[in-house]
Amino acid sequence: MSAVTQVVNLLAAILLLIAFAMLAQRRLLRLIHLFALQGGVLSLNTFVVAAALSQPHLYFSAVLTFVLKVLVLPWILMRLIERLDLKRDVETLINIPTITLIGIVLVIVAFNLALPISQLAGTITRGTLGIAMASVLISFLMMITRRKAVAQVIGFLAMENGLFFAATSATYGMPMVVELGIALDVLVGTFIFGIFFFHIRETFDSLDIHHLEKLKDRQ
Amino acid sequence: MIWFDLVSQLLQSLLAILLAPLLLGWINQCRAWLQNRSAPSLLQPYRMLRKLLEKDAVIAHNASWLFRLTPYVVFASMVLAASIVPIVATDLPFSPAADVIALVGLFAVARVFMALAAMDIGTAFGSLGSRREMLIAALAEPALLIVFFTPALIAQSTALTTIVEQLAHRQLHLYPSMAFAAVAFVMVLLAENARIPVDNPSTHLELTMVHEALILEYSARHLALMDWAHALKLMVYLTLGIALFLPWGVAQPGHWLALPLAVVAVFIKLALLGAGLAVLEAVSAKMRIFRVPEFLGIAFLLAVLGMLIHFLVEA
Amino acid sequence: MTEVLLVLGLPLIGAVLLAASGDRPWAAEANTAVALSTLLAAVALTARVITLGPLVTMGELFFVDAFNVFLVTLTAFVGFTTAVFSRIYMRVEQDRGKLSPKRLRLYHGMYQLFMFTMLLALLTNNVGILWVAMEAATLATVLLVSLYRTPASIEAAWKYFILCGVGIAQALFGTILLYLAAERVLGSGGSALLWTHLNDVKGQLEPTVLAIAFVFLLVGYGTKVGLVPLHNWLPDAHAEGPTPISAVLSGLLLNVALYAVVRNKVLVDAALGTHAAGTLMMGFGLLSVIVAALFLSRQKDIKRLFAYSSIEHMGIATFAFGMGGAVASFAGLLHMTAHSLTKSAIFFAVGHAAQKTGTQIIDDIRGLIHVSPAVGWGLMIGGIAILGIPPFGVFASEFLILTTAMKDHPWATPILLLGLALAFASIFSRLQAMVLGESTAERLPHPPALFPVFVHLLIVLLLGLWIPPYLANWYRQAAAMIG
Amino acid sequence: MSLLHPVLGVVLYWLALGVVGLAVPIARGPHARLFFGLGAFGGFVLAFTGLAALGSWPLSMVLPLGLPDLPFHVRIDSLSAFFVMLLGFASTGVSVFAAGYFEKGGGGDIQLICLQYHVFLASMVMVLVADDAYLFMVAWEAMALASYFLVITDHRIEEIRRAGFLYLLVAHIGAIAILLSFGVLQLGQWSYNFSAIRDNLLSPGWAAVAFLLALFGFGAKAGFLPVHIWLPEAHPAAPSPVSALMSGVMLKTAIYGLLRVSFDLLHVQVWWWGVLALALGLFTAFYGVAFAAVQTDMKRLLAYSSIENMGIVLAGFGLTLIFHAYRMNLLAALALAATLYHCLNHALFKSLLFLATGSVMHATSHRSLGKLGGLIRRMPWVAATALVGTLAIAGLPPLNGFVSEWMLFQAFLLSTGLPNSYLNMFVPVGTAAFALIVALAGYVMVKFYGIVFLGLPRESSLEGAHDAGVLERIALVWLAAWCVVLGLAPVLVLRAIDSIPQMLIGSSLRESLNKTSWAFLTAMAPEHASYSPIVFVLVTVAVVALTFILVRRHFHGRARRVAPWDCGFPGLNARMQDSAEGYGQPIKQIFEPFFRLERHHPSPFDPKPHYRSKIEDKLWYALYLPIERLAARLSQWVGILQQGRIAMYLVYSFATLLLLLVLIR
Repeated sequence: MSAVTQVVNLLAAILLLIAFAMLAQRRLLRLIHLFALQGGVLSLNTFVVAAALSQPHLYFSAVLTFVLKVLVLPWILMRLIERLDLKRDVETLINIPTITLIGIVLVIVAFNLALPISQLAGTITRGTLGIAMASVLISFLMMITRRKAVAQVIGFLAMENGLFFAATSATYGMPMVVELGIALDVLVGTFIFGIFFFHIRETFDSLDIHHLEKLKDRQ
Repeated sequence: MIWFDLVSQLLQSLLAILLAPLLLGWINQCRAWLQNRSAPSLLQPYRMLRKLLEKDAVIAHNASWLFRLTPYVVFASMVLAASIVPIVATDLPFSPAADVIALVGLFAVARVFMALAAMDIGTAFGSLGSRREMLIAALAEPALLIVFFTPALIAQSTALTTIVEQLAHRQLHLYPSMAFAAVAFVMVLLAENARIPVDNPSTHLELTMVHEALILEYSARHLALMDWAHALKLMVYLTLGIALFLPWGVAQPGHWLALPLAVVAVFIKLALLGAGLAVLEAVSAKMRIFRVPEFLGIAFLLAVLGMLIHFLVEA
Repeated sequence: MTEVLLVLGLPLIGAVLLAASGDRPWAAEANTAVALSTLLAAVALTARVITLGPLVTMGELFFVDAFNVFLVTLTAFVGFTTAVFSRIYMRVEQDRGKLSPKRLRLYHGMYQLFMFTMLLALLTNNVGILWVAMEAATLATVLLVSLYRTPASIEAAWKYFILCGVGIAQALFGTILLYLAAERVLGSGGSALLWTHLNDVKGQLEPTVLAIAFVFLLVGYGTKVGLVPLHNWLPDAHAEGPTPISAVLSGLLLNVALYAVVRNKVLVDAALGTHAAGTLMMGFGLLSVIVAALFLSRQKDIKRLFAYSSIEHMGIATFAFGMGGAVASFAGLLHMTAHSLTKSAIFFAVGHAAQKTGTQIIDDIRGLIHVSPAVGWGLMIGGIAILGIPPFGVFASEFLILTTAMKDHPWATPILLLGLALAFASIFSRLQAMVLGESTAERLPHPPALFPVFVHLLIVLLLGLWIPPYLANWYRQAAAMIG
Repeated sequence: MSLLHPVLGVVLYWLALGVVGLAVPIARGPHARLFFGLGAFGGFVLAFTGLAALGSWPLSMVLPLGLPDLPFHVRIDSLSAFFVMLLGFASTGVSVFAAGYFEKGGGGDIQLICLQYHVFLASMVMVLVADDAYLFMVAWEAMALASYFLVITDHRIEEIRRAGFLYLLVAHIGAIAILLSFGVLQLGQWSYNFSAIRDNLLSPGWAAVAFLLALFGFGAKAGFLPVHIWLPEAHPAAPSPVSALMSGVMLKTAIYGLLRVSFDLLHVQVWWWGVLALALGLFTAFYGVAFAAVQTDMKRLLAYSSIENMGIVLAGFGLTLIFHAYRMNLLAALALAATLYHCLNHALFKSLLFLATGSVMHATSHRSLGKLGGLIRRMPWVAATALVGTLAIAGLPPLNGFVSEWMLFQAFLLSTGLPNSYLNMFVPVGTAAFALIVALAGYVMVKFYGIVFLGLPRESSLEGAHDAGVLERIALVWLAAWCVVLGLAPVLVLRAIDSIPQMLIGSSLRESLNKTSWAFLTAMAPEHASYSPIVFVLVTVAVVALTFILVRRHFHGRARRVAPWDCGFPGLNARMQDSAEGYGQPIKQIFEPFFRLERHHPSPFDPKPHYRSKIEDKLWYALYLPIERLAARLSQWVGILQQGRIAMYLVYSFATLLLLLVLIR
């Protein structure tokens, strides 16, 4: 197994770890830090792959990732929680051990699902596809368990990261135009989320989404 | 040949029309004897008719044309019925005009007109009578039809003449189904002709009367026609019974000499049946109107049983 | 080429323009004008396709084939009529002080942007761009759903955003897997995501990958189609957004999402060589029909009612595509067309009705036919059409679908029968109560803009009685392609 | 220029008439007279076109409309022709009547009614001539829709809206069933035109499915049990001409469809289908007549009587099936002829009676039997024509109702040769039931006529009642006249429709019809049974005349008008006569198990004693409410899906994703 592969696998393992950390993290501020860290690892990973295979467009996407997911998005999020002064904890719906347990189950499922695919993938990074899928599912789980809007959004963005990781690990990244489109969407999406925080805030003067459970089928 | 037919047809019809009151008189006489009263004369019904026909008609203010038309219709349909049933001869020109089903329909026509006419004036008794009459009829009619169907099935025909010929002119053969049918027929006959136990022909006791309530508002010639038709109806029913259940002696097609014999036979049979009817009425008591459905239900049941028995043992 | 550019460019320019000055008094007219010009461009494109046949342009970036050409025209058309409708509608809302000029600007800008994303999603040849466009469509509409800034509308928009965002993320994963599979056949680089190429090699794609990819794609785009149990955003978003948006959501977005699903199904079917994808879609379809029908019977809000009806009809269409075969797919396409026209017409009428009575609560809307016969009859006829009563187009498609199902999948027909009967009972009882009887509402200063309603219904009626030959040909070709 | 052209021409003519009528805003009176009067011509043309097309070779056309690969096919053969003729005769009368009726108001906007009315007529014709499943369904549902809008003409009344909804719901469910039946019939060939369907040879199992679906679907329109509930609600709700069309003609289209599917499109006929139809028919008929007997609203009474008559028709249809399944084709032909004859009769006399109720309502503005009476003196024309209708529907000779019943009885009686001992036992019992039904029908009609037209007026307002206008009279006389003609010349009619058994069953009554003269109707053979209405009438009239003359000659014709005698009771007034409840009371008592009764007896100390009794359909409580409750409970359960919690929604999609991932592996 080549050195690059080992590095990539290491980084992948770190990503998975971060995903779990985010799943278990109570504090919003830390959550954002972890998100930024995830982005960093991601871009590093992309960079390594690019270097190993000298794929020009991978360099570009590495840079893109770094700018977007390490600098811009975290910065926006920080600004937001400052403006909304949300330095408080985020509490989870059910207790953390259970959640992490479920997370582990998901990892197993993801690995098993990814096994046949990764055998097909011709990339040096194929081993990490399972991890990518796992981190997607874990972020999904995180979105389910969080009850603060911001945390949910961070989960959403983490899922985006997982997808991006999957893209790089399975196929050395999507075509450029698509990557640009995705990046744009994510950026705009985050802005809109930001706008929403303020709407929600000024309407319910809290970002707790249990305020957002009024709409149902009244009988 | 056709002349002979027409003659026998007219003869039979006239015979029926003219003798119907006599039959009524005979039955009343028998009843009087059985109740050991002194009987009115045999000709009493004729006197009644004549008296009524001579009187001035008295009609309610609000009587409509339907009211005045009804007696004629009722009388006419009874005459028609009487000329369809083979009483003395089986080859009647009119008889192809109606089979047993049509005959039942004919009775229904008369009944419906009577019921409507009774409601025309708008008296309490009129509508009461018509309701009861229609109820009894609604239950009696199916029974009657089924009664007819048993011989119809035996003869594979619903044409009266065919039935009678089949039954009369083939070698004697006992049909248990016919026994059931006969009993049912008698019960229907009692109900349809307003006899005890279903109705009491000789009462004006308001709450129990059925037939009398129907003709309550009629007088004079209209009443006469109604009564005559009523007598005729009884006559037709009895002759029907004869034709279906004891048809022996009816004149074969084209037998001149058989005719007088047939007439005599019919006379005897009618006399016997009338007497029997009187006995029946004498021994039974009138029942409540809501017992009547049960009574007719039994008749219906017997008729159906007869039919089924026909399928079981005779078909 | 030029037509494609026009079709895509006009709404984009319009979006920029109106985002800058959408609060001017002439903004609504401008909006209508842009929509109209887009429609004209689309018609030109259609005409070109009719004459020259399918085309692939701009370095294979865009393509038009039998499947998307009529959807493009339909989208442009409904976009135009909705703009006409919203001109009056939004003015009333403004007069009632429900909208500030700023929000009106947002509305107009986003409206055009939404049109752009829809058309892009339809025209692009690149499955990745298709995904981008779908996501962009969500982003464009989410702020429109919360346009009124009421708590309810914000909640609805949030749910819409989160659920569709998550769903679309699954779709992205599916797309990646698709790319992974395609790459091994077509080599890496842009061409591996071009649908035309994928379509050529669909037989050689790796089945296991595509199977999993299809699951993600189905769950992802299916969320936007509103398939049960992924549908929960749909009624809220329809009920709380402004009515024109409800109209385009039901009329266009669901269609395009289903379009995306079907495009991918084509590849998966060929790759797997089994009927697995079809079976999944049939299952989702039936589930959606029956569940939506049951929901229908408990609705109190008129817009929610018709939102659930949209779920039901999308279910029917999905079921049809799931069954596959020339007739069923034909019927599915016809159903998409008829449903989007009818449902948008209904929402127009509903919008006017709600404005006249000042409420969306069904029990408070009575006797519309006396207040405004046009609105009343529009709603009545629209409802009759959507309930699948001939001679409207919806019936034509349901006729084909039901008869096909009766022969190929008899076990499914009782469910469909039950669903349709329930839906009929639930919708029609409410419809009758709202349209007929004694009236409660007062007249409005503005005359309702009902020309769109009746134009739509007229076309739907036509579809039931006579389908233009070239349209029929497209349906046939597309059906043949879908298989 | 085939016979199809006039038919389609009339369809177009009616549609155009409707559209123009909608567009032309002139005063009510002229509008009604003009457009409905014009509409009547269409019916007239159809009547005789249908008559001409009877027995002629089938003609078909393809219209430039419809789905791709599935253009509209139209075709007219003897079966279609018969029903077209039926529609023509009935609708001519009804349209003429409507021209006078709507003139005087009668709810709703006349222009709208004009459109709906003519669309209704046109769609019925299209149903009859449709030759492919798609066109059939389109016309079928258009018919239901148009009639629905006509039913809810007075939609401000809550009950009427409810009735309309119930009607359309049942109609739609029935339509879906028919659709599925076609789905079975077309056997996956994607060729929906009937000519292709005829060539499909279905396996008995699928054939049975198709038949049962068709029976249910068409039964929902014809008002067979248990899907009859809409009928007594919807027919009274509509304006009288519409009720007449619905009862008289629309119900027949269901019979047409049933015959078309089971004898023309299906190849096999299995005996138990017939038994099912026969039993269902008799039960329906009995149910209908029993409920008719206890009604207190004259239009509801007639509606229930329609259920009864459709039941009789279904019984006849069942007999036909049984005979045909056992290849006793001559008897099958007899039964079929009787069935068709009864359809025709019912179309005529039921329209007649509904129109009569329309006149009565206009004259008195009352529908409840409890408020009518004595109208024979105020409205002689209506009363006279209604009497004809009443006697006809009561099945009395020599009118038309009796003919079809007579033939049905013959069919019943001849069924003894069936090679199935169970049926041999069963059919006679059926005969008995049929006899009971017929007799009860007489009871019902006497009640109807007696309470509406005879006796003392139960309301003082009735004194001012006026007779129907000229147009109405013409219409009533037209229908009554045909009742008489059909009663007097059955042989001619049967010869005309003889081609239908020939076509559907491959056997006809020709020889038995030609054995005797036209005056004598025979079943199979003269010696078996014969009936001559002509002789009936001649003899009766002769005797009446003779008696009259003799009485006058030998005695006198003097008459005095006095107050009613009434057994000498003084102070006779209208409240002493039987009310509608009173007249129906014996039936209520005898057949109590069939009804759901609610009685309110007054207490003996009540100063103003008041007796109320409500009679409802048991099936409504036994069948429909449970279904409704079940649906409600299901939707309750489903409601759990929509709890408003976004986390739950995410869980749903998460679970779905995982589930599918596991499934797809």
